[in-house]
Amino acid sequence: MSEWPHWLPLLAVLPLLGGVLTPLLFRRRPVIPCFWAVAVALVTAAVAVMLLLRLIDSGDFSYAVGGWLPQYGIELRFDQIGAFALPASLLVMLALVFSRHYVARTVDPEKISYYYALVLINLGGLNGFLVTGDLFNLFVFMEIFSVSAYALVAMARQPIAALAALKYLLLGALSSLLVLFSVGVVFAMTGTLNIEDAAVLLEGSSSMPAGLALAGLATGFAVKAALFPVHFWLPDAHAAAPAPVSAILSALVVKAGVAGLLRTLELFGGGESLYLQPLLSLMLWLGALGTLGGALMALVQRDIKLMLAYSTIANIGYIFIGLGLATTSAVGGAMVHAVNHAVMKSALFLAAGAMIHQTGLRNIDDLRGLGRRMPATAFGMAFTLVALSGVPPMAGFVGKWQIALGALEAGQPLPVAVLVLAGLVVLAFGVRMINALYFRPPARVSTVSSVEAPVSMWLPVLILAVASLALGLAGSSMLEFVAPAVQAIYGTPP
Amino acid sequence: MTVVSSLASHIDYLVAVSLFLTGAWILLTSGNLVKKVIGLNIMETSVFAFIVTTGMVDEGAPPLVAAGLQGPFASPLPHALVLTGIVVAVSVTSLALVLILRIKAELGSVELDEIALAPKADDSAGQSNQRGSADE
Amino acid sequence: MPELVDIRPLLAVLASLLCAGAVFTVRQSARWRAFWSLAAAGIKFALVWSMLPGALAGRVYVYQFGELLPGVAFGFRVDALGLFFALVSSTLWIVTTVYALAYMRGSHSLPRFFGFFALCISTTVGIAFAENLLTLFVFYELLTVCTYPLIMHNEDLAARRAGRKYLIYTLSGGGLILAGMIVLYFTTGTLSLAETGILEEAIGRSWLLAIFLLLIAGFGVKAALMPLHAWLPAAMVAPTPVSALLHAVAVVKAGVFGILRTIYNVFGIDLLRDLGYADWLAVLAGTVIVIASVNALRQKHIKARLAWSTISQLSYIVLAAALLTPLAALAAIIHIANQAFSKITMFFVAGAIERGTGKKRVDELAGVGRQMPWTMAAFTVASLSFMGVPLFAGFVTKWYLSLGALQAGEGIYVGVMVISGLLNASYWLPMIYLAFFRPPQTHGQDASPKPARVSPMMVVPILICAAYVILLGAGASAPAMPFSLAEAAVRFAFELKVPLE
Amino acid sequence: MNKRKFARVFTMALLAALAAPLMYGVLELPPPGQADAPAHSNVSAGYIEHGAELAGSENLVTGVLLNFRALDTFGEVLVIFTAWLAVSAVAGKGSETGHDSTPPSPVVDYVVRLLGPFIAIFALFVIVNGHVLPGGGFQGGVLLGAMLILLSLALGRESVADLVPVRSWIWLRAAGVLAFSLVALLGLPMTGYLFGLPIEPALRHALMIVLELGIGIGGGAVLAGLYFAIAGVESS
Repeated sequence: MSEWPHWLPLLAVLPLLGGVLTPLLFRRRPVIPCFWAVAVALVTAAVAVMLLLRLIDSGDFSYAVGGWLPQYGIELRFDQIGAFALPASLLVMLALVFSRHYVARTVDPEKISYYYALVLINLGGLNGFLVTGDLFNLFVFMEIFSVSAYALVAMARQPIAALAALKYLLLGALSSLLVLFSVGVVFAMTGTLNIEDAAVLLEGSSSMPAGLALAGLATGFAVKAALFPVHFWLPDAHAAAPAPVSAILSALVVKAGVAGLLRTLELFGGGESLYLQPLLSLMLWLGALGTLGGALMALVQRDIKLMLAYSTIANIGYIFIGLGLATTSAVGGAMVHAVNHAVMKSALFLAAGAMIHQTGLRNIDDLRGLGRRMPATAFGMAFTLVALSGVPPMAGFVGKWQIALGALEAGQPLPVAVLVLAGLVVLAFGVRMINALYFRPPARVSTVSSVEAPVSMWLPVLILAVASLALGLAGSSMLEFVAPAVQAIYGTPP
Repeated sequence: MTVVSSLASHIDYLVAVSLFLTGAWILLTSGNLVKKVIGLNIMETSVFAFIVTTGMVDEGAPPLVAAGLQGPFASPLPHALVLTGIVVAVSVTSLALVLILRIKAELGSVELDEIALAPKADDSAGQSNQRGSADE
Repeated sequence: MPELVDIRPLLAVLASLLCAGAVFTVRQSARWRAFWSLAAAGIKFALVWSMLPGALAGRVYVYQFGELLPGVAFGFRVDALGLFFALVSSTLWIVTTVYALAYMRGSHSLPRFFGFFALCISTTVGIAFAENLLTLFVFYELLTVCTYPLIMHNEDLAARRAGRKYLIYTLSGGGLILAGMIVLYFTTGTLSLAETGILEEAIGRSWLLAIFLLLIAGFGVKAALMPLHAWLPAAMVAPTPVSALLHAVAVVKAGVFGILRTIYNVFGIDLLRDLGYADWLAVLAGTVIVIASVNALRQKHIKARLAWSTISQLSYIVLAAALLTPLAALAAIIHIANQAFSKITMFFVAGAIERGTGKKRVDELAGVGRQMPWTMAAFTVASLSFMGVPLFAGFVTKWYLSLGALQAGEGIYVGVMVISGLLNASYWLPMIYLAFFRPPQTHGQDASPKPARVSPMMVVPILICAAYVILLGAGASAPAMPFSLAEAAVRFAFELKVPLE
Repeated sequence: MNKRKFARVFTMALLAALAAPLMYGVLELPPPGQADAPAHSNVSAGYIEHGAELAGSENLVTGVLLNFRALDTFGEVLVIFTAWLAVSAVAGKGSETGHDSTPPSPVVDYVVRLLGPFIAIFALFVIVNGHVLPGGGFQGGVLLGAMLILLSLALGRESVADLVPVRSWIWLRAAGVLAFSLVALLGLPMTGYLFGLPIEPALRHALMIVLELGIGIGGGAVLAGLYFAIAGVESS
């Protein structure tokens, strides 16, 4: 069954079609769209599992859309980066289960079907982005998940949501234009849009336009991935957006930027071209600054979702340190950390959403004493916070350990210090949260009167918390799974 | 290939790039949100102009391969890309305009510095400063 | 050294997990809570002691599961040193549970207290049985996470501040160990603690120094080495059973145990002798012994004085380990038991005095001896052991440590032993004198001091520990005593085939 | 205030620093217009030689859009629908300024009523002849949208919005996506590949017309929808 070739395009088309059909079929009904969306997400996850099985036993494979030869038509390629579609679909499914009650209260009734449609379209755009092997198709899918992300951020009722969404939109559009401009330059130089062919034609060419295209693509995807200097759109967008949306944004949409960057590195050869070295070291040091800056900012935040948003910036910094080091274990660690962070961060955002939904309070000091009133959600959050800080056998540790190891292999001891320090700071604000939840008497009347969130809210949080432990234990098998992709992108480690 | 002649032959690209930079300048520096969207559109137009010129051929006929027409044809690929790009630009701009409308309705103004000065309209900020300082 | 795959190490660690689970679930009934705590303590005690004969005969129990990271598995390996530490902590856990059940009656949120209390011990045993540095690090961090709620038990401002200080110190210590582990894994490719030294000279002096500094500083935080000790006195605000078990046995011993592992299993004796780092460690430990004892003199509160005495006693172990001679190593390992039993007796006495007479300061001790004769007798036994009086546990350590120092040709440390003995005398004897030979200040009550009512469940553990202190001191060379286990550990560390002398 | 001045100076410096490599990089590109530039010799040459008979349309751009790079266009049509979805999801309580301005003078009213049908026919012509003459689904859709907006300006938004019941407005807007999905799924049995158009010219031609119509009507309806959302109608 997993040999049937047509699963690959369906991985992207299914959620997109499901998303478009949601408002058409269920415009007025508030509940059915949720079940429909969860079903579509489940089917997509099943398709992703089929593709993963085929990838494991027969390696990368590609699919010519419309039957045309790769140069003339669009070629979809499924490799380890594409395998990120499976965790993405599962996370979106859990976020959709979470949003059944959450959205019923925060979004006007007739717009509920639009919400579920936009989430599915976002998932479809993301899956398409991960599997496409064509440069312009990459841009189109990026636009799909970006437009739906801008709209999802703006669906929250508070006025700052509109302003945050507009900032996100302007910066996102700017980065998309940079990507489109670089696609134009690559087309002008090579005449083809297929990534593999373009890579062959561009082989090690250190001409100025190649550098320009590399810089444009890297900057564009860095903005989408909220790397340090261009990250300021992320905190407002994630804090203002509804909780399941900020979970999807932090876990998946930001990682798409990273995946895009990996595609560009694939395009520009295995690290020989003249311009790649400065870019890699730039990514390394910006990542280091992002890690420390993000962790420190998260420590001083009062609003719980702002805290989690800044911790996303810190973890993105981790990933870029790994990519910048360009040694096999560092890049492997970065990729694995991308998945682990997606799981942990979505658990945290959903737990925070459940707390805000039950008590209406966002300030950490107001959420004191919730440990007794909302035991499941509070335990899920506390457990995942410890996992996020990188305490071993849990998910945060695998990526951090591998990246630090890669740093030593690359002869750079400084990132090891940055990683350990950032880990401590992350642990600090984690403990501050746990301290507030469990060891402080309730400070507000609404925390005393609040009751545990409905099952559809705390169950996904617990599932993700358990997953963050399981992923930690499955660390080494994930690293072996990712190794061939690292080899393909970075060629022989420098 | 003296500098001047290479400048002359690449004049189309240079115009596109300078248009891109002016659009970026408007987007980054103007305080009015609508002006920012206009700047964004200028940048989009410049990128589309750049892509179309890559597919241009001197004395080239449009890529209509009807029986009678011949001569060097312009390459059809950039045209298809730009068509798609234009539609993306329309969608992003329309979403931006609606957001601006909502900001105008809810935050009262379209000028960034006026919005920043206006007190945070939503309640969450009001709640945090009315409570005493945490005894941390 | 035949390696036997055996499930018992895993069961020993899990025993108190089931207790913690049970205690968390059975919310209010004190009887069930007592039953579960004691049951788990009994199971763990039995499991650990059942491995003693095997270990004495030289067998090593191994249990491996799951590969956490490429080349680094997650597993247990019960060798002589590990079993010795586990013996001490599991024996003391039973005694402390009995004491805590009496002491904590009527306090708030008891399920949380006893749940985390049990988790702490399972992590301590996990540290003792860890097969490699990663497993040890996992339980090391979990120990911090489990002790945090215990220190914060009173939930008042002082407890919160002490908790935060404790976290800042121990977590940064954990960060240092993590960095050291990464460098170690990078240079040697393994983290195993099974051999006697996985590092060799060829790695390069800079890497070796980095690893040594990172690991020793990381473990040093919990071993309360002088510059990193500030959290220990501050953590005295916790209830007495917590201070007794954790700060006399579990937490600080984990730190010292880490240092022993680093010296004997990560670096190895001969490598450390050529590198010469251990001499600096010995100098540091020596100074810490003296300074901490002087500080203990100045403390007014009983528990503060006990805390500073713990800091100086821990440095005994570090000093003995750093001398790198078989006899000194024996002193180091033995002192884990001696110090544990003596210090826990004193903490129990302090708790009993506080519960019985409400007195917390040293100068209020006048006449307490008459009110609580048995308790103060145990206190005297423990303080004699610290002073190094023969026939008591403390003497054995001082004796072998001095022999070890002479064996290493460092006569000065014998002087340090003498000075610290005198200092100990100068801060324990006045307390005993006040308690026994001075009448209590009778502010308006009747002259004869009425015996303070202290529940037997507190006095019995005190007497058991005091008896053990005497047993360790007098019957050191008895066959089934942990002493012979310590000898086995030293023989393994120094690869000696013949017995020590 | 100096903060704004500093920001302007900083952006000026940033853009100047950006301009140099951009200009220099672009100069290194092969000059536009050269026939042997890689942009023409590689894939485009293949399209020009046998693109017509393979894709079944003389207008190669439509051939590329509907046949060679069908997934791009599917993504494209989806972005339009998402734009409308986003706008209606995000629109606030509808701006109160939705009141109709003064009714247009009778001359404008009469001219618009007269021209309406002709614009519609022209739009239909552009859509249907996409594969022969320059034009196609998108261009026709824009014309259709412009006509709808012109009519709503002249005759008032409600009258145009009520032309079609609200429920079916959505189906119209999704016409593009639905048409493409139909063709994509049909492609499986016929050509063994998703989004593949069949080889038989007649069937392929019919399917291309269906696609063009879908894109045209979908595009027009969405553009009208965007205008209504901005103008504050249809927030019922």
